[in-house]
Amino acid sequence: MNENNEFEPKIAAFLCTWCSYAAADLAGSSRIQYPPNIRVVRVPCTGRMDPFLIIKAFNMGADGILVSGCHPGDCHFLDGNLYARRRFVMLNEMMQYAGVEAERMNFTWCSASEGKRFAGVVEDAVENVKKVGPWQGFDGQGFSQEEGETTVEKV
Amino acid sequence: MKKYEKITEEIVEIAEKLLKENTVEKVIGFGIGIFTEEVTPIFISNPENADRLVFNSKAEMSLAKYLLNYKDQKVAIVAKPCDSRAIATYLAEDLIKRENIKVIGINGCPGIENNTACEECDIRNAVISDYTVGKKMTEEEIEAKLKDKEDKIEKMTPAERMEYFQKEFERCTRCYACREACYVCYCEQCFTEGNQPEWVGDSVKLNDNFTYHLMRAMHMAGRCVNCGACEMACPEGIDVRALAAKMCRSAEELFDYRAGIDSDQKTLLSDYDVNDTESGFME
Amino acid sequence: MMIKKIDKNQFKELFDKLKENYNIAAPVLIDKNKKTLVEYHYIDDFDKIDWDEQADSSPKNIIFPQNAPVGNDYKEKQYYDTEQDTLILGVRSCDIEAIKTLDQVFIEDEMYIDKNYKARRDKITLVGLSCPQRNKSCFCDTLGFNPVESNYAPLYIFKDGNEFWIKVKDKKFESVFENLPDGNQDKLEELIEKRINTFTESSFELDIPIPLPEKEMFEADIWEEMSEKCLGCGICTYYCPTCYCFNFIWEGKDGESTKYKNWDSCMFSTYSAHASGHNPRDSKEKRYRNRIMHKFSYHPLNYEGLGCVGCGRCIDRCPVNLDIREALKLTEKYLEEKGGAKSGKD
Amino acid sequence: MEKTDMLPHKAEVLEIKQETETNLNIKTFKVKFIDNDIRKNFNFKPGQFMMVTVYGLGEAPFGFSSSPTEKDYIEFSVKEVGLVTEALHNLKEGDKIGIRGPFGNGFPLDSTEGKNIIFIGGGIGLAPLRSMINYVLDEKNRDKYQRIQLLNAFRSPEDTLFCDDYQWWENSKDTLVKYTIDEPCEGWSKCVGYPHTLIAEELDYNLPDTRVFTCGPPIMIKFITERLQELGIEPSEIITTLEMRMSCGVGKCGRCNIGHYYVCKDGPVFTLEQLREMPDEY
Repeated sequence: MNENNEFEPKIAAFLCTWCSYAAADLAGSSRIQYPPNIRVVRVPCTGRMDPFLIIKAFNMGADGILVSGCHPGDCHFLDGNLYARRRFVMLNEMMQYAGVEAERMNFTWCSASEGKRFAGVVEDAVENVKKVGPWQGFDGQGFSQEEGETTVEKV
Repeated sequence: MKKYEKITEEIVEIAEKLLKENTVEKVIGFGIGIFTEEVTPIFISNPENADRLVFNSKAEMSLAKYLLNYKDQKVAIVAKPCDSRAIATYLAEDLIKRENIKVIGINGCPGIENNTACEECDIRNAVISDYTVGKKMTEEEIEAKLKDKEDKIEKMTPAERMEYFQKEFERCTRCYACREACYVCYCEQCFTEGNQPEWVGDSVKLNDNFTYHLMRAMHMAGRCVNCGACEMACPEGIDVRALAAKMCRSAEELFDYRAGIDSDQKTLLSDYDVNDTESGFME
Repeated sequence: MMIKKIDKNQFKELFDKLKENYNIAAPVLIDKNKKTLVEYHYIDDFDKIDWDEQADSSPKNIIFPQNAPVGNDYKEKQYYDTEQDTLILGVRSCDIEAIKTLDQVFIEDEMYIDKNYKARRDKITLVGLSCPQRNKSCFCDTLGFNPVESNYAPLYIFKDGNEFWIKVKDKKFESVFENLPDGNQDKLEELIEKRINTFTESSFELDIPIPLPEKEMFEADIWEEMSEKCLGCGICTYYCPTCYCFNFIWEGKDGESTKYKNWDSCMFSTYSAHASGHNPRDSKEKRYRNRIMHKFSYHPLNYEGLGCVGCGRCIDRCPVNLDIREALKLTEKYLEEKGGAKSGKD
Repeated sequence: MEKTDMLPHKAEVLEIKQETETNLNIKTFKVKFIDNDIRKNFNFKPGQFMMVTVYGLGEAPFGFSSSPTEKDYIEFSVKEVGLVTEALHNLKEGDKIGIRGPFGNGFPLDSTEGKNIIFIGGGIGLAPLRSMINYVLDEKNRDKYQRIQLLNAFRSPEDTLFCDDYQWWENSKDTLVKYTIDEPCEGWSKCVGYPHTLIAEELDYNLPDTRVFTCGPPIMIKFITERLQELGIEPSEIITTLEMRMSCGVGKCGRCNIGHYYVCKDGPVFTLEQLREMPDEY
């Protein structure tokens, strides 16, 4: 929650180190502003990303996720992102079927030169997640919003 | 029902022959327990015992998984059409040797009692077999058997779906029967077993139960043949199959892919096409 | 001892009276989407009780829950249940014997008393229920237990149609039942006699020494055959009323973590795996052997009595219908062929 | 300390010593209970073990490697293998851990009195023996025992443990200390070879009334026990310790059983005679 009591989502952003991570860097060094809601996890390639990481992010209380890799055809490892694409499509299908709103899962491509686009992507992702509100966890019990806040087990 | 008896007779005949001729050391099939009338997997190595083999509407287990215990032995296996698809996947994933197994494939599978997967099943003939029993079902016959049941979960709103699955997975005791009964789950170390990283917590809590089922379903993407063994095994009557079945439907709709159709195919996620769909991606 | 005989309506009144002072758990039929199962649950309504079916899961779930907090590191205090007194209604002989086994392990051992278990157990009163006939696959009579009556429960019910006989064995409860009509002891004996006969007719013969000879059976070559079809899931242990193996785990961040006592299953490969990767029980036949031997050899050697009560749940619930009776028969045959079975105590 | 207490008592890490690093990562932790009463009342025997808790992560059993004669602190040595050990290795001095125990039977101190003792330790297996060695070599106890001989085996010179103790061990009265490594190595002037090959030539094994304590990797124990029997030492005089996965420490949780014995309760110290009676599952 921000000062105006509006919901500020926490988004786990998995960025490919060869493109989107560099794009985030570029956005920063070009002083393009974008929302501070993402928590970046740098991955060597989206193809390396175990879909479990996304499920685990929700398990641990991320309000949404953003995965961004190289554009198809531009992968540093030739075809890592093409494998990843299928995986994310399937994961997305399953998560939506299980009742996780589509807006929480954001997959996209973003090259190293697209600093501006990256900022736009983050804005869109934050917008999307804001639409569906805070993530209540798979158990519907919610997570404490403040980082570091303690949750003491009720017994 | 006559169909089952006919199949049983044929299975016994083939098994006896295989064992007598020493073509195989062991026949993996269905039998009846000593104390109960329940169907149970049996392993026959003496041709005299071949008549213990049966096939009836309660033969719900997926026998394919036992093949992994006999990787270097010559064995024959009684395979329902769904099991034969499982065997095809094993062959595709290079887990077993084709020359070591003899598949007694059941054609025109009449289905298993209480198994809802059978109502959705449209592959009722063995896809891979050395010997066949039963009568091949034609397209029309299969069509007629299919129950045109719409998936009730698909029609729900996300919130309702979430609630549905929460209600299901809340009962999960994490006995892992679904995992062990499933032919896909042959990993030497399951992701639930390691603690570095710890994907799911040890305690049985809804959040972790849900995570476990999602992760398992993700592992099944493009490999599940929708046989329903997980659902039959679940002691708590959880709709375990729903997620995996959805993956099967999605794979077919989006990638025109079906698992276990032939033994040379690449699995869904170990392959790609440059023109693959980007359904669900951001603009 | 007091014997009372009441009809259904009187029992219902009694139930409502008891409800004021006790939480009451009883077997009830529950719709579980793909299955309908009888389970022990806390109830308010007498009519919900399922008297006729053996519960599909054991009352262990109430006394020894799957996840129980033991304590935490921020208060350094142990948890004790401070719940109201609880009655568990309709516990059959096998489950009573099983709870006796759990009591042996967790309370009656001077070396270690599980305080959390004890606190919970002290609040619980078992109300037994006599089995009118054999359930699907149970065999408690073969193991020497009495399906019709058990002395370990302070209260015991014999249900005959719509009539209920109640045996009050503990003086503590006599005041509750005082005003109810007395039952005729001879008539009750008759009923018990009749029921025992129905069991004797359908029992299966088993002649194995208890405890099983430890070393001899450990080295027997029958385990692979027995466990060939075992999948390695934890159903048999989770639904077993006596299986008590557990695991301590810590959850939560440092400074606010809680210690849990969770069920564990000897059928899982992680159960005995060392951190180094070495696993003394690395195959399913070794794990299955350990389970059977624990019940019929190790437990009897360490405590009095058996580790198996013959409730048959592991047979009914097993996804591949692995039958513990077949394992016992095979053991009997093996020992016979070896020439005369000796008990592990000799 | 109450035995039935399943919650650990908090202890502070006083000192962490990096024993070896190159091949195996082994650290020795010196800890003390925060609560004074507990510290005073905590008595253990060499060979017993404790459950060490890293809060929020888990518990694991470790043998004591300090002698009970040291009242102010407890030491234990940890090889980095899994989740808990890794977390322990990441601790810093001043951090808090939880300890409950002691559990197990411990080495037979009383019945060993008046005997000649041989200790054969392999690698981290020296840790529980060190507790006993320090105990018997302690001035108060030294006269109760006859000649004491040590054979410490390590993989290589980099893997030697407890180097600070060597001098006072060697200087103790009527004590023989030998060291060996698996392969010859430059700059190593002591014995070379597996310990079981050295017993006959390096140690006075044939003194009357000798008791052997050995601890190390299972394969080493196997060869040593075989060799000792060849040399005519009675199985009841060969004493070793077993390790198992454990969770409760009091013989309830089930995972450490060998037959009907529970390693945590009936062990971890067994004589070879006892081991032979037990099913072969460790």
